[in-house]
Amino acid sequence: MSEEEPQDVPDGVFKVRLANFEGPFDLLLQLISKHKLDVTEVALSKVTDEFMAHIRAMGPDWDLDQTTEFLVVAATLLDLKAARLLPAAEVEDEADLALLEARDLLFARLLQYRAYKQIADIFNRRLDDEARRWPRTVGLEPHLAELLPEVVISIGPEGFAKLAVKAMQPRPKPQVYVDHIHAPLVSVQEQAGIVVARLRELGEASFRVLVEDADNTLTVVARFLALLELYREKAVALDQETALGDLIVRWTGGDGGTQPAVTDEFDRPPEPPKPPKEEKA
Amino acid sequence: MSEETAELPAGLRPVAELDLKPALEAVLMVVDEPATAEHLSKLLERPKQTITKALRALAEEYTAQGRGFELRFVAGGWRFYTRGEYAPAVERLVLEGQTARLTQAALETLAVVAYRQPVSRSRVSVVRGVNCDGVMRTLLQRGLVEEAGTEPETGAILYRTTNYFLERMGLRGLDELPELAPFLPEAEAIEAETQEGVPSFDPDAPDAPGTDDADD
Amino acid sequence: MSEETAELPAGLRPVAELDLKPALEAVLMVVDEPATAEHLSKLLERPKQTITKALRALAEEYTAQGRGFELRFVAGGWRFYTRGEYAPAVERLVLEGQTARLTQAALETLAVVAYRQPVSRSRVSVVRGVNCDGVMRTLLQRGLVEEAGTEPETGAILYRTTNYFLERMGLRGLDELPELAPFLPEAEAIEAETQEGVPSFDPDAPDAPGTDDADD
Repeated sequence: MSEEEPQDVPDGVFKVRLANFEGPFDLLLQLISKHKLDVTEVALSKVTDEFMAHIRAMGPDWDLDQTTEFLVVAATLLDLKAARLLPAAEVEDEADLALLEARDLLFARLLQYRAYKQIADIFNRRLDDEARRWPRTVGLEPHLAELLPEVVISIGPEGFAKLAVKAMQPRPKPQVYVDHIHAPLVSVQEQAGIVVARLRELGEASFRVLVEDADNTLTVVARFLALLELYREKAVALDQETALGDLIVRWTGGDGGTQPAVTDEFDRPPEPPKPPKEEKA
Repeated sequence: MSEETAELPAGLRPVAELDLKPALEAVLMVVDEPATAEHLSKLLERPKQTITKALRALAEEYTAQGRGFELRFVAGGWRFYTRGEYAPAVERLVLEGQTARLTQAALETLAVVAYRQPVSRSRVSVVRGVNCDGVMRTLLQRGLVEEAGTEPETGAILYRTTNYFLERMGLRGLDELPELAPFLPEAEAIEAETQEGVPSFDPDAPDAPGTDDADD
Repeated sequence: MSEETAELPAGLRPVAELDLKPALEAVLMVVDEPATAEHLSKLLERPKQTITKALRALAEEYTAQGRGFELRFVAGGWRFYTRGEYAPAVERLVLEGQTARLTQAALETLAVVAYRQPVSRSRVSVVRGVNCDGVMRTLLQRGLVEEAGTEPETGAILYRTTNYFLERMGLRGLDELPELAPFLPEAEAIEAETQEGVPSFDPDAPDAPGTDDADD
């Protein structure tokens, strides 16, 4: 994809049209990576809409590779933008520092991906080039073949049949081992119970208070996820006055004995990493 | 990644425009059987006389330059041979590491060919889960398998076992090969049936769903 | 009817006395995998440097003479190949044995493995941003990558490229891979950080939170 490709030639390459940028998606990425365009000024939703339109326009011919690539890049841009948009408070504690590093790493990830993509192109050319050469692999000249000793097959017909069975047995495909990934040790449903009980008692509490007794990060995460579920069920109201400030949780679920529904969405064992992410090999 | 010869990648000339002598050399580098002048004439799109003349010229060049190989006209066709003078080195190479016994990989491949014949190399590779090109070459060289035409859909060369194989196994015919069924674990009995019949279990079938090896 | 190389028929010289270059040519006509200089050195009873020098001289001769074949040092060994220019002719002959193209996904995964080896699947996934299990399976099946033990901390299986990969790429060794740096501005900084540095973004790190993509 050339950098200066102004018009929208129908070559199947996705181009972006924004208020402050117009051109191939790859170019957009390059500009961002060279700090010539601020990612916070790129309307990602617009980019996504355009891509969807592009895919639709291609009809049944849409390209899986291009779509995958778009997803990767768009997801990273989104991450990047999120990181950029977070308030740049004074770098006081380690969390802020990590955030700043995160931005740079997201950049790094993007650039790295691009680098490997370019290398992949080189590989492809090399493989193509190499495919035009054939090594000499011809059989022995008859007089040389005659030098070979007579073959001895000593396993007998039955042994041979057993060997055939063994050889033809479906081999375990190279495996994706997920055994070591265990089901979450902390149940969101359980933690929701604790949160609900505490809020019914207190009426209102900051998130900090709600997780005071949590003895590990997973429990904190589980309680936060529980809050999201409760919010969806309109059992709590959330309030945060300043960015990164205290999150105030207010119980709005009434006094009734009915427990708000908290799904097991987060408690199910991880699904095998198959559809939508896995690529066609 | 074979390309249609019709649409050549940049920089490649069509066959008819290739320099004749090196084109002959390239082709002869990969042929197993002596190639006839007729065949080469069609292949390279030149008159037969032109081909023959070029082949003779090449053969003379190799001799004049004292190359370790020669181009000989044998059994109606042309083929590269090692030059007789260097037989001591070549024979040493051929004989080193050669035994009467086959390796486990060779035996297994032979077993697959015996029970699935005629079968293509790629299918044997799929069944065995590893590339079997080298092993198949050994089996060919040892005279245990031979070519048996091509698969109509793919053009892939098919292989079958030879009479020499039967002889070495002490069998009178292929029908004397023991049946596989008694050796199959129960669960696999179903597999055995599907092996031949149902296309959805045939990884070579062009339209088979979910074949991870069909990566294009 | 095998002959002892010791008792040579009249007129044949012992291996050590054969002219080196044609002896190499004869031997290389017969090998069916790349021959290392060590192997040839033992076979022909000459020092390795002498062998390597002669092989280089031969390769240059073939190129200077515009032969249709070339002698190449690939994946650690020497072997005759047809010259790329004459592919249009050779292609007509060898339909088989050419493997299907790799998808973009497979190429990218292969690239990451090549530069990061030995590397786990989850790490490759991080670089590429998508799960690479299916693609890795294809690469394994194609013999382009292989397992290379496990990562001590996580038990994740590591992968590396194979010799066959080098052969298919026509590379002498991994050190011939193009440098990554020019494609990666501030490459070193980034590489260093993402490889070793900040654990919160390294899903391979044993104590990283949210390692749900650490699939091995």
